[in-house]
Formats: sequence, C-alpha cells, structure tokens
Amino acid sequence: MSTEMPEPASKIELKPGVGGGGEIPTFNITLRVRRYLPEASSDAYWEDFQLTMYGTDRVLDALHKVKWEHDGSLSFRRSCAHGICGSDAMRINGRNRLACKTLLKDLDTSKPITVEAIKGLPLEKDLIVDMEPFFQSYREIMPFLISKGHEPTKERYQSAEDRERFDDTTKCILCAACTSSCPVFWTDGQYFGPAAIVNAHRFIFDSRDDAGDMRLEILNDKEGVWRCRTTFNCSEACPRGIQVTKAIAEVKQAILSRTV
Amino acid sequence: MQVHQYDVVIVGAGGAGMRAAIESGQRARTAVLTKLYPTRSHTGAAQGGMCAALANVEEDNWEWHTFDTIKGGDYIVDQDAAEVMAKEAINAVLDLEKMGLPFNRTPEGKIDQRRFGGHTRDHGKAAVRRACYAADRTGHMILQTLYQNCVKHNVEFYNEYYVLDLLLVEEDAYREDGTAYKQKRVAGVVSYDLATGELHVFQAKSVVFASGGAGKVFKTTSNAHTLTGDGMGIAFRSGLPLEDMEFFQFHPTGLAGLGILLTEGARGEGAILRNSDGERFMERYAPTIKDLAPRDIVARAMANEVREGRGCGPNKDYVLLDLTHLEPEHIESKLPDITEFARTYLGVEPFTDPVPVYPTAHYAMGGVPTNIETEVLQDNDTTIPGLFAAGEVACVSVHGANRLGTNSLLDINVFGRRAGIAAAKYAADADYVELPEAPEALVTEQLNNLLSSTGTEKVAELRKSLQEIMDANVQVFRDEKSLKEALNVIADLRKRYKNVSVQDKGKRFNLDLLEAVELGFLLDLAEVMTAAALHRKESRGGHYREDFPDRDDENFMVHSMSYRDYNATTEGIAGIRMETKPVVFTRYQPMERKY
Amino acid sequence: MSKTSSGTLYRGREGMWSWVGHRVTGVVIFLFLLVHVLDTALVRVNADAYNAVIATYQNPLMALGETALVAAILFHAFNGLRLILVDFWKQGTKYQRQLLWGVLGVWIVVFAAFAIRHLSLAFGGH
Amino acid sequence: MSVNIAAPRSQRLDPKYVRGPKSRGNFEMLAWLFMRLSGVVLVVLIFGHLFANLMTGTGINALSFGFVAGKWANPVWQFWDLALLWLSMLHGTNGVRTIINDYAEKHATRAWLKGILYVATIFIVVLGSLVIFTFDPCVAGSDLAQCR
Repeated sequence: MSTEMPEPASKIELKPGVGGGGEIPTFNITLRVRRYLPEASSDAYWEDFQLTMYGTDRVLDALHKVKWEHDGSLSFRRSCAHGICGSDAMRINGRNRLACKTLLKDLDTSKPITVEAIKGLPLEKDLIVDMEPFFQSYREIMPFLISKGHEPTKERYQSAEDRERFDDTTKCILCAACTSSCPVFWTDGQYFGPAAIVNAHRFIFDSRDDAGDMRLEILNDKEGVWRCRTTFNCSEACPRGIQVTKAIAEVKQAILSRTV
Repeated sequence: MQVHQYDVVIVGAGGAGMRAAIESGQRARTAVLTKLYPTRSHTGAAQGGMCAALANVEEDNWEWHTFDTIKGGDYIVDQDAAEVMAKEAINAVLDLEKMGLPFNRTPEGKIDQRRFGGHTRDHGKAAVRRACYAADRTGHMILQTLYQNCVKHNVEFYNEYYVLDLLLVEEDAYREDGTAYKQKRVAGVVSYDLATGELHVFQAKSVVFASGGAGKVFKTTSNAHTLTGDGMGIAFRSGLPLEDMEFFQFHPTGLAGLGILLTEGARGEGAILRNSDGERFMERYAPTIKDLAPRDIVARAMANEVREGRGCGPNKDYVLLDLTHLEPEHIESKLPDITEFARTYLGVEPFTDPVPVYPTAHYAMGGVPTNIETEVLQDNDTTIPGLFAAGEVACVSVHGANRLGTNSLLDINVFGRRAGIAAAKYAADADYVELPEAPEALVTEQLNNLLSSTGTEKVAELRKSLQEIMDANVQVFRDEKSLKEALNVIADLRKRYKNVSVQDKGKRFNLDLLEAVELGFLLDLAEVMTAAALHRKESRGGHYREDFPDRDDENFMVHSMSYRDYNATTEGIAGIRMETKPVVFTRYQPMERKY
Repeated sequence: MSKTSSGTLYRGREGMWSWVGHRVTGVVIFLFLLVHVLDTALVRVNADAYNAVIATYQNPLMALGETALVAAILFHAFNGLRLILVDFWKQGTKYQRQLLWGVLGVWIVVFAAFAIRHLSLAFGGH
Repeated sequence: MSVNIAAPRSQRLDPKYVRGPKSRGNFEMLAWLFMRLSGVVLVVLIFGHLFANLMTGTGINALSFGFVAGKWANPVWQFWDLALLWLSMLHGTNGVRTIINDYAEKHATRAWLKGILYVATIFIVVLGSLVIFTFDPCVAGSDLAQCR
C-alpha cells in the first residue's frame, strides 16, 4: 500500500456545530444487578440501585458508580474500559454485552436495566464467573501457529488475500460473550463453544499453518462443531463483530470436505 | 499461606511478561503471576504498530531508527540501549511473524509498514515507513500471539494473583575500592490470590517485573483501570530507586473527555489536526513533518491551541482530528477500530465529521532502572542479582524524555525477551536466597489494617481528588506553583489515606480491598512524579516547565533517581531522596530538537 | 461451592427463537409419528378397528389438532430448508434473518391454503 | 518453610472441567449430514403424503381401511410410505437424541433416556416395516370386494 494522498488543505471552513458539543444531558436510571455473595448467602438475588448518569456514560460507569459510591462489595471484572481487553462481558438486559461498550442512552432507561453474570460458567461472586473451563477449551484447540519445515530466516510471505482469509477471527478478545450466549453451552459445558472454534478457525485458514488437519480432527468430536445449532446468539453477542456462526460453518465445511 | 518454589517468577502477563515467559519457560521452571487474565493486559490496547527498520517498503536502516529514538527522547536516552533496541527490532518483528502474528502485507506478501510520528529517513529528512502493523490492532495481535505461544510452551500462569511485595534481603558487601555497601538480593515475591483471599509466597531465584505502567494517577488517560503502577510502587517501597519519573507521555489523540486512544497511525495514514478556525495548526509548530511530529510536541501544540482560545466545542476544550479527506475504504481497512470508537463513544461519524480529541495520559517513560541486560539497579551502578524488569515498569532508558510511537511495543518485545533469557540464565547457576522470617508479615499487616479500619475516607473519593489535581497541575504544562500545589494536595490525600476503609470484608474476589491497595501505590507514584518534575528545572520532551521553557543540558542532561528515604527531604517533601545518574552517550551529540 | 448463573431468560434474537421453534415442533411431530405408526399398524390386525380409530381423526375437533400438526410440520420443513441453506450456502449466515422472514412468509401462505381446504373438508361435511 | 506445593490453580480445577473421552470416528458428522440430507427428502415425502391423504378428493373424510388398501396396492406408494417411515423415524430419533444430549445433565439419565428412545425406535420401525410388507387386504373385518 503506497498510494500517495494529496496534501490536505491548510485551512477549511468547519461546518457550524461540528464535533458534537452542547450540554450533556443527565438522566436517572435503575440498575438492577444480580448479586451473589457466597460468603453471606448461597442464594443469588436482585438488587436495585437508583443512579443519576450522564449522556456518554456506559453500563460500566453505572457499575463503577455503585461500587464507588454505594456498595463497595459489588464485584465485577474490568480493565481497559473501551472494549479491547474482554474483561467485562456480562448479560445486560438479557443479552451478552461488554459493559464498557454499552451506552446507557442506547438502552431503555424508563425500565430497570438488568445486569447479570454470563451464563454457563461457574459463578464465583456477583458478576464474576470462573473462566477456567472457557480457557481450557481454547487451549485444547492448539491456538498457536504450527508450521513444518525450516524456519525462514526472514518473514514468511503471505499474500494480502491469504491474510484477509482469516482476518475476521483474529479479532477475538476471548471475552466469552459468544460461548456463554450459546444455548448448547449452557446445558453442556463440555461443548468447545464458539470462541474455541473461532480461534481454531483463525489458524485453520492461516496459509502459514500446517496443523489444520489436527484441529479439524479435534473439532470433529462429539463436543465439537456438530453441536452448533446455528442459533446465531454468538454472532449477535460478539462485541468485536466477528461473524462467529459463519466461522463455525466454514470449519464444518472444512471437516466435511476433508472426510468426504 | 502457601509457599511455592520456582526458578523464575515473572510478575505481570502483558507483552513484556509473556515475551519473557516464552524464553524463560523453555529454559527454566517458570511461573507467571498476573492480577488479570493474561489476555486482559493493556498491551492489547496498543493500536498503531511496531517499528523496525525492515526496509520492506522503502530504504531504511536501524541506525536511523536509533537516531530517531534518541532525538525523540530529547537526548536523555541511554544511547547504548537505543542501539540495542533498534538493532534487535528487526528480529523482534520477524520472531513475532514466525510465532504467527498476522501482520498486514505488502502486495509482494512481505510485512507492510507505515509512517509513524518521529520516525524519519536519514536523520530527520522526511517521514519514513517503518511501523509494522496489523490494521489498528497491532497490540491486540501481539498480546494474543504471545499468549498463544505461552500456551504452546505450557507456561504456568497464576491468574488473578496480585503481587503485593518483593522479598529482598541485604548483605554486607565491598566495592572494588574497598568501600562497604549493602548488596540487595531477591528471594521472591508475596502475592494475594484474588479468588480466595489467600496469600502465596513464591520463592524464586530470578524475579522479572513486567507489571506495566501507572496511567491511573491521571484522570484523563488511555490507560486501563488496572494500570496502577503496582510494580513501580513495590520497588519504590522496597528501597529501589525510580528513574526519570517526571517524564510522562501525553498522547495527542485521546477521545475528548474520555481519554480513549485514537492511534497515531491515523495521522500516519494521513489524518490531520485542526483547530476551531479549521486551520491545520501543526504546520506552525513542526513545519517539516507537521502532524507526524513526536507526541510531546503535538500534545503541547494542541494544549496551546486550546489555551489560546482556538479550541472547539461548547467549552472550547478540544481540537479536531480530521479524516474526512481520506477514502472511506482506506480508513475502513487500515483503521477499523478507531472509527468504531468515535462512533460508539462520541456518536461522531469519522468519514464525514472530524473527531474531537485532546491529549490523554498515556505512558510512563520512567520506572525501575535497569541496564541493557534488564538487570534492576539498586543505585547508579549496582545491579541486584536475580532481579529483572522490562516493559513500561522499567526504565532502560530507551524512551528518555519522550517515547516515540511504536517504540513501546518494540521495548516489550526486545527487552522482554532479554529479561526472559537473562532470568533463566541466572537461575541456572544460582541458589535460592533464603526467605526472610515470616515473609508475608508486611502484607498481612497492610491488608488487615485496611480490612479492619473503621475510618471514614472512601477510596474512590481520594482517587478522584488525586486524578483531578494531577490532570490540572502535572499535565502537559507545569510550573513551580502548579507542582507545589499538587504536592500539597497529595500530602493531604496521603494523610487521609491512612483513614481509608473498605466496605467489602470478604475473602473472595475482594476487589474493594484491591482498589484500596492500588490507591496506595498511586499516591506514592504521584508524589514521586511531581517531586521529580519540580526538581527538573528545565523543559525536555514530555516534561515542559513554563517557568523554565528551555532545555538545560548543562545542569540537567542527567537521569533523575528518586529513592524512598525517610531521612531525606527533596523540594520540601520529606521521605524522598533525589539523585542523578549520567546519561550514556555513544555517538550522537545533543542538538536542538526541531521537526 | 460455585454454581452457574441463574436469572433472566436469555433474550436471543430471531436465530435463537427459530431454533426453539424447530426443537418444539420437532418433538411434537416425533410424538405424533410414534402414535401414527401404531394406529396405522391396526390395518394388519382388523379393518374395523382401523376404521374406528380413523373415525376419531375425522372428528371436527381433531381437525383442529391436525391443522396444528400440519402447521408444525410446515414450519419444521421450511425452517429445516433454511438451516440447510445456512449450513451450505456461502451467503447463508449473512442472510439468515431474511431467510427466516422468507420461511415465515411461505409458511403462512402454504398453511393458509392447507387450513382453508382441510377445515372446509372436515367441517363442511361435503 | 520452603515446601513445594503444586500449583494451586490446577488444584482448584474441579475434575468436572476435564473433558470427557474423545469420540472416535465420524459419527457426529455423519449424523449431522444425515439430518440435512434426510430433511430434504422428507420434505418431499411428507408433502406428498399429506397432499395425497388430506388434500385430494374429500380429504380426511376419505380415509378408511379401503383407502389404505387402495394405496398399498400400488408398489410406488408402498415404497413411499416405507421410505417415509424409516427416514422420519431416524431423523426424529437423532433429533431427540440431540435434545437428550443437550438437557440430560447426569450421565446415567442420559444413558437411560437414550436407551428408551432406541428401543422405542427399533420397535416402531420394525413394526411399521412388517405392516407395510405383510399387508393383507383381506384381514378380519375387511369389506373390500376382492375379499368377499
């Protein structure tokens, strides 16, 4: 890529009011959080918090407000706060979302906003689940480049088209929003789940990788791709916009065309 | 409490920690302790690229890269370290490619490269295409690739283990000239298992600190909530110096009001900055490379535009990043994530409207001093056997007074690798240092104090006050008055911190307690940063003193070294001792820094 | 001891609800199938017995049940064809939602035609 | 002091996270494929079946022993119904097997439910096939002309 662009103008007329602006509105919300404090009680329960929030606030800001101003025991994971680290996948109004990417103004604030832990993984406390089973499935599909033959001295070459082939699935941040939105995974925790398949896809379709067959063999298991029922919950839940169901379909077809 | 033994313990699982783990995991019994799941580390948020003089798209060589790094750092870079980094950059990129990193490709299938701020051809003649990248997700790809290779090499992770103390013992030793000194040796670390609330002591021959930065001392920051300078804080409390803490980088293009990063790669791909007059103001500040000037210059120019009343928006408190003259397909293919950030968080459509941006606290150039072998220094020339540091927590120093864009991803790969190899090599021949009596006692006391405190101060309130004063007084522009004011506020906050209490008294995932501990580190580091800034009476790189607007090579061409010392006073602050360390020169003499 | 999260029903979208529909109709059809083979088996036992059982199917009340059964079969059939397209057609995953609207459209048309004919036969006496 | 203790996280790993034994062969793939192939064929077979039995003539009112006998006098319909029986039973059984796999949590429950399912399926398929093959238009109670 080396198309030279013309120099942009030194000075332009800005459209009036460009770049947003205006007063940021405030509004009141009810945040309904599914609490689970195993040291106090073995039962989970709903707790409501009344909060005043700003126009650009996200669900994560509301959770922080609760933790920092109301109840310090509310526990949830978060880190980067802009949708790249994958810490804060949770069920917001019944759907898996990243709390840091869900703007409150996009939700119906006239009704309570429900926030719960993702489904299908062991609940540890409030919104925190044990991610270990999830990462175990990920590790099992051998998520690393395996190439036979000699290491090249410089880089391996790869055409832009070959690179594009698996671009979508390289975006995965392992937040588990997809896997924990899958009805099969809720009832059968043994299912590899969409995220593991997505990460297998990333290597199966990488022209530099030589172990696609081994991964296809792993996913041809009774807990593998054939458990996928194409409910599209995963594609809809993915905060990175990965076409998860499509990736799974491509893995299914790769297994079929390899066997048949 | 449980005790574990490993040859090598790595603290932190971001880019530097995992790069080290890949090397050391193949050579020695290694454990990685991380307070987050490894893939949550903030390396993943880096966007633009990683520079290496591959010369894949145009003529380039590592010597030019060295020069750019030194000039970018305003000549307070240790030149031997910069040479190492620029030279090893090429293999660092190729290693990542071999590990599977999906770089963008040229039409011939080679790793593609693009322009980045401060990276030039032939000592400043013109911008050069040096940054290897994967769309605007380079950090994400690096983090994922490194984790994947840790899985491949069966690296043992202790996830959500928060390291709270470094176990150092002191021995009497003599220098060559016969003078006596106390030699520090590392015995291990104490960590807190967030899931259970139990303490675990890790005895290790080698300890590698790779725990990242401390951006959360500021309010507007591109940094993650978890970047609270724990590693630097622990080192400082253990009596180790912190180097060059006054140099903090403010990234020019944070989303206004939020601080979320928009990569410099956007300007590398042709985006430009405009003020409220629609003027491309960088033409005035850096006539040659304009919007691609190093970050400190661009950030200061932006702040100056706002200060002189040419800011945009209802409060005239930001400028605009203009991508509207670029082809939408070009933006979509090269910068997909940042356009989404603008849409999601500000509701601005970057194809048709310019995006509001303002400098955001981004990167600590300073940190735990190390030599080029990543060995941690206990003073200007004494290393601590078995203790290593790499990444943002460390100060080698390759970034000097201002880090060039992409050089942090390079830093973690080059020096992370070196740290892993060095730590394993040291562990192969060394014996364990005996753990001190009751190694966890200090941490137990600290945690119990917080848990049993009946104080009335709230962590969140103190942290907010700290971040606000740091944003207001220790940001792009500083002077004696603002810094002293900040120090007063910090001193008051430190007093109030003694009276802080946590609401959550439980053992499982007590993140309330965690935040209280983190605040302690933030307060310590904010004080050190501000004291060091007050001490450096000149302007250099990211550190700009309005009362001393010029660089003063005569008095300040030295690194600052801040020590915790209860008998000392620096700039009126008790408990900090300020020393200096000479800068290493190899072949570049300081010049005026113009772009 | 940890447990998995309880709480609200997951609010899936078209894809999930079509899957729920596919499952429910599948089970209904399968249960009818078992009964249907058993009643048909009566032709091997006694013609009168078979006629007697069939007569109950011809009861107008049962006609409503049969209509519902056919509705289930038609949905299962059309949605099944949609699933095959999703699995094998390259653009299937992209257009799954549109395909579902197509399924529902065809389903309504075919079902309406069937229901009119069947109910008028069953109730109309002839 | 310095005693070696195994990694705590692997201790915390409950055995329930350990994946069951790997399945061998391509059974799941073939089952998946079968569902799609049989599905297409079944659409044709069932639509034909429904049309012939419910839509033509006087529809459901025409159904009787004689109607069945008339149809099965034709080998095409005999084969049609036989194919319908086999494919629909296998398709349905596999569907229900999947549902059991999804929802039965305990291994023993799974095994029992699947056992019952397979027995029922075999019984129905065998019974149905016998009926079609051994159909006798002159069974007791038949009032067809050829049997008088």
